[in-house]
Amino acid sequence: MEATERTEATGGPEEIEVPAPTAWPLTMAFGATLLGAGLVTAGEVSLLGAVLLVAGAVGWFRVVLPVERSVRIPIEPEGQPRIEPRPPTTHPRIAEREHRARLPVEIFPVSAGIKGGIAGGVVMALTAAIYGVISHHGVWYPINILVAGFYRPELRATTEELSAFDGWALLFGTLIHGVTSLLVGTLYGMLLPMFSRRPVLAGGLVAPLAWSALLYPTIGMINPVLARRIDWGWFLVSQIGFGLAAGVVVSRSLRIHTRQSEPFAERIGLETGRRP
Amino acid sequence: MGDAPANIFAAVSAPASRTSELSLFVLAVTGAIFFVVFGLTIVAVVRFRRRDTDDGREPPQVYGSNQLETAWTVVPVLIVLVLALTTARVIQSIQGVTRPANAIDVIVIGHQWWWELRYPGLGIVTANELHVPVSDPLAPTPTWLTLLSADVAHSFWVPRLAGKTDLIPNRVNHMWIAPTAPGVYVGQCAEYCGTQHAKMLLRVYVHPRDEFERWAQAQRQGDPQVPSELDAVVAGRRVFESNACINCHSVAGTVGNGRYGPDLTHLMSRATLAAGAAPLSPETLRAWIRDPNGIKPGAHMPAMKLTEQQIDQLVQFLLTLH
Amino acid sequence: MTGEAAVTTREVEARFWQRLHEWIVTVDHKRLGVMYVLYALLFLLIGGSEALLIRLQLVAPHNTLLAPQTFNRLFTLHGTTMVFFVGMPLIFGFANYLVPLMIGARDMAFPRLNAFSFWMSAFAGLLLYFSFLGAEGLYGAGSAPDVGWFAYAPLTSRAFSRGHSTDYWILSIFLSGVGSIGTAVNIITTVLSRRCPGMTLGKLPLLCWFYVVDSVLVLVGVPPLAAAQLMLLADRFLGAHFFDTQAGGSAVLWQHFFWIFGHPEVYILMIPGWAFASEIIPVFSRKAIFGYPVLVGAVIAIGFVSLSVWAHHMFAVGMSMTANTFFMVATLLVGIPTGIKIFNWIGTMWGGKIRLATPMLFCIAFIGQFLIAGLTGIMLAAVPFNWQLTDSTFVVAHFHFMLVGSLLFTVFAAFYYWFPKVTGRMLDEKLGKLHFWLFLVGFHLTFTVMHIPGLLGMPRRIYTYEPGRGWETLNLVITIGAFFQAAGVACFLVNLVRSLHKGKLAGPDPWDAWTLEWSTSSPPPEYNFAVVPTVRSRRPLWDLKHPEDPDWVYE
Amino acid sequence: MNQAAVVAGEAGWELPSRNRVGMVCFIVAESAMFVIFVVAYLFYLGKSPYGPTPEQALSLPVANTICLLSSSGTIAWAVRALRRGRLATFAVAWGATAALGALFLAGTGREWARLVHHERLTPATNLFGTTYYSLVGLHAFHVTVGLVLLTTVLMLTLFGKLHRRYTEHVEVLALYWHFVDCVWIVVFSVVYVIGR
Repeated sequence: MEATERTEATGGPEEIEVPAPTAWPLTMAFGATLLGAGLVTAGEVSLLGAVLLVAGAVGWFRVVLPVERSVRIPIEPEGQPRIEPRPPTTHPRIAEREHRARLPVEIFPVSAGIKGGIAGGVVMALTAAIYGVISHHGVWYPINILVAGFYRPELRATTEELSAFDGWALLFGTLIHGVTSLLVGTLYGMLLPMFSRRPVLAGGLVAPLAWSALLYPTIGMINPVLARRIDWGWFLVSQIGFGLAAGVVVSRSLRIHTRQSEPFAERIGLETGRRP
Repeated sequence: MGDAPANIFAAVSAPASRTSELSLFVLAVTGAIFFVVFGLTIVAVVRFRRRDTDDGREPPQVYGSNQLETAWTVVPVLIVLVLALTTARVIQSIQGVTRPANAIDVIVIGHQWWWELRYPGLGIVTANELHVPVSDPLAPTPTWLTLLSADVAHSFWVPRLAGKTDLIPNRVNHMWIAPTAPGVYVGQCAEYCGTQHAKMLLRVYVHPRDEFERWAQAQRQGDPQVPSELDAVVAGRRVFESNACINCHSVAGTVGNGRYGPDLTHLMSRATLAAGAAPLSPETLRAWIRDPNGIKPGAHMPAMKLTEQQIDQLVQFLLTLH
Repeated sequence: MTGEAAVTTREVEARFWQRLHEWIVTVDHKRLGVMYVLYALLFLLIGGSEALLIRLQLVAPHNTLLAPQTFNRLFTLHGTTMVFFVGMPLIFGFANYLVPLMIGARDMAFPRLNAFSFWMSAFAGLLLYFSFLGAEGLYGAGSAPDVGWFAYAPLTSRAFSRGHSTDYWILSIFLSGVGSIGTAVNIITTVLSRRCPGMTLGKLPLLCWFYVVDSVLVLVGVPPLAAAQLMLLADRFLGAHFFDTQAGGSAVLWQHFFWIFGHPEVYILMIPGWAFASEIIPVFSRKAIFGYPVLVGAVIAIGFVSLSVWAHHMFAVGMSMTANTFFMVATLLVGIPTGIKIFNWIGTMWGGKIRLATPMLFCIAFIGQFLIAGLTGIMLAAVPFNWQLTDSTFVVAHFHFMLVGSLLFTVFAAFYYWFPKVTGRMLDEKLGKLHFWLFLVGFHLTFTVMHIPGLLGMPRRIYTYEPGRGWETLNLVITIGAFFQAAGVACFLVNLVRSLHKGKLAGPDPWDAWTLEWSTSSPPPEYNFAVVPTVRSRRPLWDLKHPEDPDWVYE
Repeated sequence: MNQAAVVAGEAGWELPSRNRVGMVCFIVAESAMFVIFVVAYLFYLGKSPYGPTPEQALSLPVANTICLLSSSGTIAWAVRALRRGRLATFAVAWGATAALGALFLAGTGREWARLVHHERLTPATNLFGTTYYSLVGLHAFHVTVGLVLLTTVLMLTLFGKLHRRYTEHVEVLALYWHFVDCVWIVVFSVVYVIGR
């Protein structure tokens, strides 16, 4: 079996030791079952079960100690089957040595996505704040209507209440906004390399338009308060703001070669060019 | 599915309609996921199936992709986030509602295998058929149910009015309904509770406000008029009072005040017998008294071994309990 | 088999008894594995017949084929049998057979404990069915349990369950639990301390990884059930009050204890299904598994999360809003690693050369059905939706998509895939494909359709239903589907028996696969490997087959 | 390719001992079971509709606790002695462990007798009785099993059948005994400290 397998010396060349068959575990299991079955039949059954259980335990003990009982099995004359080489692997076009790749080979660093998410999130928050000011509802209005749908006391809130500062709403809203921005940013960092021809167009325009279109019919269910008060024009502007900011930040980061298809020794710089 | 009287999507009550809106939303989201992922599976199988012209060489071995793995982790996380927020909101809008002052209170007590219904504010005791007023969305008069159990766990489920809530011994549960359209809505026990779990049916009559008042008035009346001039009825009442019937059943104005079985004071105001096991009529009453197990095998009411004449008299008496 | 004519019947008989004795006293992991699987198949037939009877009773409203008590016994036994005496022995049988072979070991770590565990499960199953003979004998169905497979308190108390029917249920499940724990200990120990040289944890075949996670879940999931059974036993025999609502006990506590076991149990049954898929899909797509470390991480994550979602079976018991929200979120989180797994299987197929042999067909159907099961799981996690769906036939359809559509499909795939290794002969492909299509059609007629009556208000576990609720046609279709499935299983059994003697000879490696079990002869000798292998990658046989392009250079 | 192939041979290939891994797994399973009984005890604390209550019935089993906890020390001492091949020391320390375990059981028996006869507390009395006897009883059952095993080993030692090469078996047994001790610490804090 070639070099990847080696002989082991247990049991000599012609015979191999395997554990000896024994009925004691069976006896013990049967005893345990009878012990229980006695509860639904008759006490004597339990008694018999207990006797078998103890007998099984003692018998088992004596099989294992002082030395595990085993039997020697002769090795079958045919031995182990040989494994023949097969036709070689098809190599893809990417590169001769990338046929074991984790794809894609080039990625943006993970930090790019996170930075993009932060940038997008900030731009979006600013756009929303500007909208709040322009619509005369105040800077807190957008974040208040964002979270209003998610907790009950706010469900019937008036415009005045929704324009006032609310610490909990700010905290909760920032959390939702932050988490979502970071997640979408990460997604940008991961997926934009695959649309590498026009990352800013894809991330800045196409993606925000797509998710806005998804949100348009569903927002009434997800967040009825927001749905009632939303200004779709401004909403779109803020989403595209997010997309552009995140897209630009991500695509400005340098792409790094993952080197993951190379042997470990090469990746850590120990050796170069050792190929099978 | 227009002919399905217990369709959860044909909601006519606030909790059920909020639920069905959420359900449709979740269905839409999961449906979209299904088409995308299943579509990908089909594309993979069709596009990458082995052709007859295959050269027998192994395809390129790709180990994975951190980008894809991250992407298909992040997208589900976002979906979960949306679903969680939406669902939490709907949970609040159903479970977080405080009882308005003008709500009707009903205590529902589950028994093997029938429903005891008590209206503490109105002094009404009935069984298996719940009567409630319609609730105008602008001025809601919801019905507040307190759910108890006398024996094992049951579950109160009238799909068009609300989702189910269990009735569990040694525990007090609450739920509410606010039906917006008059009618009869069917449901049944939804938690396995023993032999006759299947025939523990439930009907809810939703009345316009004034009709409900009339019904409540009729149920509230003290003793039923027992027309004593009819010999058969008098005899039937004697059969009722001198047999074990009174150990389990109550009829106001008689010595019967048992609570193990349904209250029979206004028996004839109900449409069904034995928690919906049969329609209520003189014939079914007779058959039921003669052999309850013939109609509902396993029912706890024993056959009282009455003579045919006694059964006739008893039925005559019961028929007067309007 | 020449010269048979000369052998007298007595000699044949003697040889039969000798072989029987060999099998009974064996401690060989392969024989125990086969015994586990045969025993599970026997109970699959029993549990399946029960299901057919249940479906026949529900074929039309007000049907009187079965008495209500009989119906209740049948669904209790169907559930109990399928979970404890089909599901568990099946997954343990495959583990027993495959894990030592895949890690290059000569046996399990504790061969005698292995035998003990098997016999515990076997006797426990017999005890459960012995209940049919108790009390009123066979035709009154004896004192077979009738409390449902999750046996909610206080229906199980002495007051509501007289006689010994519930005791049979308690005892048999407790005993089988002892066996399960023994096997779980054995699997973990085998993987940790019996690996062949070079097989680090990062090179472990995925199946072994999945089984380790599975066994850990058994270790933390099954003992709570055993504890709850002991409590119930104390209630019934010693007059204790654990679940006695009259003495201040809580019926809900039983539900918590049961589902603390019951939910991980779903994953305990399902993880081996994923394990089979993760071994079979790569071989039939001719590609390495996509994202090995991610798959391992996902299954560990599911293991963890599965321990904190039990109360999603209890949304209707009136928990607080906080508890409902917590368990809703925890349950939705399961969807994330589950999605990752499905994507990884698709990723494995993508760019491969997919051979559509029977094992792969079952795996592809599994992906679709598992996806649906997961998505209906999401619906059930949305608490208000759950208030409508729980305890309806929708839930029944949902978990049958998991246990039949996902687990049983992968188990069939595993049968077709590993049968040649176990017997040395291939299963017949034509019959296999017939089996697949019959079963697929039957499965969808039954369980896809079964979602709908649930949406139309049909509760589960009712022995009959009212006409005019819009459930009649649907139930008729569901019952017809059940018989398609039965026909599929019949094909399968015929295939098993026929191929055992007449199947094409398989040779050691009929699928051109990559894990160690294919490096020894079929069936493997008692010692598994004449030479204990040394491995350097996750696909040791790939390395041997492709010396110009081995895996270990890249891993 | 082949000099590269021979890197990791059996020489550097060490795997964890099966006995120890097996025992750890077993202990995990046992813990899961105890957790349920502990949860039941805590859940029903103060929920009995009638007495006797833990405050009325229970007193701190100080002597018992000292016995069991010190037995963990003696068993560790015994294992160390065996590892060094000092069989006589081993026999003494092992015997002491078994004796302490037996003392603990006797103490529990006395307490139960007092509870049954003087406090009229049985598993059927109330929720406290139910949960108390089941939790303490489950632990006592484990002590009993441990004691049987300890006695077996003690007998083997006295008959001269014990050898240094069984150190690992003895160690694994000691692991079980330590586990039983740890469970007692939990049971003690739950039943006698928090519960009173």
